[in-house]
Amino acid sequence: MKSGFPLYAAMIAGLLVLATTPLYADNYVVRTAAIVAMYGALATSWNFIGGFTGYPSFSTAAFFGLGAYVGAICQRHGIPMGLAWAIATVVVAAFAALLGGIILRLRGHYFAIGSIAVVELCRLVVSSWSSLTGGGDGLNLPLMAWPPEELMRFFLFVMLGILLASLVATIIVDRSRLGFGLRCIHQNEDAAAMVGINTTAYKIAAYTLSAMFCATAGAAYASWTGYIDPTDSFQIVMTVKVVVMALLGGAGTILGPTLGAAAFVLLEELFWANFLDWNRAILGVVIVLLIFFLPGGLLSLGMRRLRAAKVGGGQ
Amino acid sequence: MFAQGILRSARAGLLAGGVATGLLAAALTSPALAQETIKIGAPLALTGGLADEGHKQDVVWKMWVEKINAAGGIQVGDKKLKVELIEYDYQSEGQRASQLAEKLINDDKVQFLFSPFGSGHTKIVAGVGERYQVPTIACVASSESVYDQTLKYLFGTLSPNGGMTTAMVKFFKEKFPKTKSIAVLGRDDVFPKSMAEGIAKAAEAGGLTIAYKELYPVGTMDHAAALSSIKAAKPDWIYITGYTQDLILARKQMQDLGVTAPIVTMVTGPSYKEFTDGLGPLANGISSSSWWHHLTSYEGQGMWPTTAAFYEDFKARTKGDPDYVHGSCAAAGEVIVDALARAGSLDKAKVRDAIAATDIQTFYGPIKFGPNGMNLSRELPIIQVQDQAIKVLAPAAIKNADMIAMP
Amino acid sequence: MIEPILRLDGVSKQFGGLAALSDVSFSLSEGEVVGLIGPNGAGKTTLVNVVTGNLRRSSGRILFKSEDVGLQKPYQAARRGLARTFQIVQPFPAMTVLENVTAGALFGAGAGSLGDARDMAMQSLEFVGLDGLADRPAANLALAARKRLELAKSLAMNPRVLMLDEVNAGLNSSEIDGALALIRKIAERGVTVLIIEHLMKVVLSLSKRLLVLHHGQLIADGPSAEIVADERVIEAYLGAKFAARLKELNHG
Amino acid sequence: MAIYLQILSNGLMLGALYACLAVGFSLVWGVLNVINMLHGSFIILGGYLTFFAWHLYGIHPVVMLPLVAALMFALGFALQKLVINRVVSAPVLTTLTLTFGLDMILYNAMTYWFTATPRRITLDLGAVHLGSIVLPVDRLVGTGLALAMTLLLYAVMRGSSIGRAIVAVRMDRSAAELMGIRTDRIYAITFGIGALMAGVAGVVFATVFPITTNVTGIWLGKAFVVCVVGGLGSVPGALVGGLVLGLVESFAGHWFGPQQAITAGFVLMLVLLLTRPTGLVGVRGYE
Repeated sequence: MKSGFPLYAAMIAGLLVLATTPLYADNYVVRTAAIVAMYGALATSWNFIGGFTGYPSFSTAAFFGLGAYVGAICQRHGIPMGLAWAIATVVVAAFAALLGGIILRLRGHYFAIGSIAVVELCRLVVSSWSSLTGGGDGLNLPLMAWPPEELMRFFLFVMLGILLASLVATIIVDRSRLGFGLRCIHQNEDAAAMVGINTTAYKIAAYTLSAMFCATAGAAYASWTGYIDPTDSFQIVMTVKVVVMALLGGAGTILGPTLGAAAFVLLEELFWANFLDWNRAILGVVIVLLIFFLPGGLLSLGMRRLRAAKVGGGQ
Repeated sequence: MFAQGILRSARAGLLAGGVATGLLAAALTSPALAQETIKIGAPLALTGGLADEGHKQDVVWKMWVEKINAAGGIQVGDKKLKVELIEYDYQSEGQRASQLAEKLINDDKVQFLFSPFGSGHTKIVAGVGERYQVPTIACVASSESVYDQTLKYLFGTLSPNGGMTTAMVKFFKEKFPKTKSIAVLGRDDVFPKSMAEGIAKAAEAGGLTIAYKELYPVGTMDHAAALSSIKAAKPDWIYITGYTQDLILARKQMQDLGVTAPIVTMVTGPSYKEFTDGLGPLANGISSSSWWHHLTSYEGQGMWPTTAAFYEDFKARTKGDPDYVHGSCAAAGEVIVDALARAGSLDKAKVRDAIAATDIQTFYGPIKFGPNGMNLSRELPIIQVQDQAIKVLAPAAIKNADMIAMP
Repeated sequence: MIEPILRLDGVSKQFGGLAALSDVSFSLSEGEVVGLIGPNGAGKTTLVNVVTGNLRRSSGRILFKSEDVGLQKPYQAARRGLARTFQIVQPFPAMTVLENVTAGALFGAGAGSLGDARDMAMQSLEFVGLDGLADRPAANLALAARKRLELAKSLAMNPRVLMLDEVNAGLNSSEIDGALALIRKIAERGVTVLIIEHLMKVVLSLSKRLLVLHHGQLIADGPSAEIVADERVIEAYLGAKFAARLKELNHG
Repeated sequence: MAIYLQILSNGLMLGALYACLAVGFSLVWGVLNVINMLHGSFIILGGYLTFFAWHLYGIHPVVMLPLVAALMFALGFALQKLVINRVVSAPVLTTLTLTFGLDMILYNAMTYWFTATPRRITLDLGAVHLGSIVLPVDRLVGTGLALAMTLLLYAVMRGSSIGRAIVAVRMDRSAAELMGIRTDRIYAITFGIGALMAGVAGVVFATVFPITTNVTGIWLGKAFVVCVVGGLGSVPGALVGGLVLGLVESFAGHWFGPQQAITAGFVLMLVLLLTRPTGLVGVRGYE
């Protein structure tokens, strides 16, 4: 594909900027880079269902939180960290596939509401299932007794790894039958079925993909902070934030969500540090301005839709 | 094409520039200058669910910092150093709290952390402090589960809340010998839950029967069902835990539904002025326990020689009465002053050891940390609202009223 | 006798208490071009929907190459080679014409790769004469071109049976002539075509056999000439007005 | 038995309040096709206005009702006209995100000005005893007001020309335009009415619940559930949805403990979403 080179170049450059932060910056910057990578992975995941398929999903926080809990519970039962993350990923992916089979029958506003309700239900269930989850007390994870720089670097690379995996998955999906089918569903679901797309299976695949990396990120995040509780793990705010990031960068594009996540996290840092009392309002203003003046996202400004590269080849 | 496109667009260019500058700026801020001040970092919940509590911490810390700087600062070795308090709003989100703790340590180079309100977020911030060996003082975390993680750099000024339950059961049984059963309704959240479980355990040990015991989830806006069940169980003592908004609602609904008992306890309810303000006459008769009360008359070292002196200062500044959050937060500052004086330097390990060896008397009462870093148990005040004012029932030394039954 | 490619056996469809189709039976042989006529609300579109799985039949059997496909989903129908067009065209609006047709080739015909699918799509576009507009967004096409796009998309699916639901509605007469020529070309490729139409002229010029639906019932099935002459059909379905016009046509 | 009657009446009173809080949200969703994330903050804003009028100037909440209603209508009308209308026909992702952003601003402003301290109007009017059932007077009055306002809205929707125009736009926007209805104006009026009803709910709530910005999200969540349960866009739908939710929460709280009360509401909502997306009294074809 002709667009391949600049895409990969931009992607690798971006990842390198994040990956090299330990060389020239302090731990806070490294942490910010890791958070950018984490949210990048979340937004890129959301892109499968929200960007490609056009289903307004707000269940990101449910997958993130469940991933955190499954990972934490595994680790508390003596399962090594890496394996715990893998288990969290698989379990949550399976959960998403089952859930998707149910709620993907809804469309539009109803799907949006249903997917938000999933976050709240997960919180309530986790909170009342105290024997397994500790309920409102939350769960402690084994604190990793590494020097802070090393720990930070480790989790930076973990988050970058998850981001990279989600990006690679995006590129593969984008150029495959699946991605093409998802875009068809986005445009016209009935017509998609009539040309032979198994829309149910495709939507479930997209929903599952959108859950997988969130779960890994959630499990890794739990190991990183060492403590999780239901209110912090299942936040509606987080769910909406991830969607805003993807929109900010450009939903349905490959790098847009990551770019949006980076821009959003950095803006947040800026506001938090400088506007103690009004940071939330300023972020609100940013969202409003984004909707009005940048409806296609940052990438729509300079980059042609990668979509065009897919089938048409050239223009 | 990607790169060209970005460059071609002025707006995108601006943003990309902004992103780069942001990273650079962040990277370049390296205040490696000579240490002129003592920096204390405080991630605070100024918005979100814990905003009220966050603002309390904010008020009292600012008051303390101004006072100590007016007095020339903190004595460290042969120098007097001014104190700089750096606060960020973590929006009551745990993830932001750890992010900001990280920022405070790395970016702002703070030497101490004040942890935010609540046991859950204290755990998160203390975890960060521990990694960097930055002493963290928790002023509003009393669940012992926070301190059992072998965190060497975490110290808490509140006493274990276990002390609040056994003493209370004993005291109430003494005052109301007919008390046979208790109904417990607790919020499913770290501190309120541990208090609910704690009182149930203490009550059972004290020979009471548990007539009802349930937790309600965060976000509950109707207690009618639980209260109707409690009413049917006819307990002698109703014990409800939660945040102020939960307790106001629960009390109001108790009144609405005619649910009452000779003893009604709400934790931490009456410890906060907002509770009595919000309830008005309905607050009368409600008992509670607290870690500190401004009627106590402790004396000691620090900015405020007596409890009364602290009370005067606080009243002059805010026109209101301080509660235990204010007291405990100000005491946290005193811990640092004392430890620095003894350590004589800013060396992390020395300062940490000095804090661990703290044994002082202050307006807030004695502060001496146990092996887990928590202030040692002491007799905690049992309070009750009478005529819409807080009265202290126990301990005997500071008692200013006798216990009454619920009106 | 050769095995029919599509056979309906006592198919009914109820909506609540309303029977949209009752006990419809007929079969189509490979390569046949058949017209399906009937007044508005006769159940023509419902019939197509039931065959392609958009609606589930209430009773009866639908056999495609002797296989009972009564429970199939629309995408399964498409993959089997049961393609259809809609009365109201259903493109993927933000995609190019070529991409639209590629979707048909990729998913309906099961092309091995995107590249293959694109080649097949290009052939389809050439076949319907839209190759010049391949890179246009589908949303920008005029109605006649959009109808052709639907045809191209269906053709790219490599169908065995093609059901054309009012493919000429809204077109002017020269556009209709073009479309007819195209349908003939499709039929020449051996695709079985079921044309659902309002316009008698169109149906008669294409198909030698007619099915007549009336109130959900198949009231006639036979050679066009016979059906047209069938008094029962003329009176029950066509009415006096059309009967007169038909006579003209027969004499002309 | 007595306890069931008590729980039934608790549930019905709670349900009427839920209906009142959700009816405006439902109308906006049904007519504008916008999920208004501001709704919870609108309710709390109405509550604050009532509280401060009472607290600072001793104005009785009943007096504040028309005042708050008028103010909130003006706010809603202006907000729709100036801001939301620009994206009103955009997909749900856009409108939801926009109103979420606006909510962040309003929420922050309220927390800044009023602090998060829970406030309450301490009228405390006592209770009525009906046999063994206790009916708190202020909740009863609140229920009455909530029902009255909801029915008034119903009458307006059915009886006035504006109401009929709103219904027409909800049924078929383009047909309504052909009939000469200015949809932009109807949208602004509808959004204004949505805010107005949120304000009314706020006035009622200020005497019953603690008013604090901490609970905006909780009330918004209730509005979601009520809408889906009852069917959106209609006054009877909100009424049925509210009552059903109130009853379900009350009985679930009694039978399964308070931990399961809210969960039961959400489960009911998900089940209805999947089995009957038009809600209990909804009409097919509007989804």
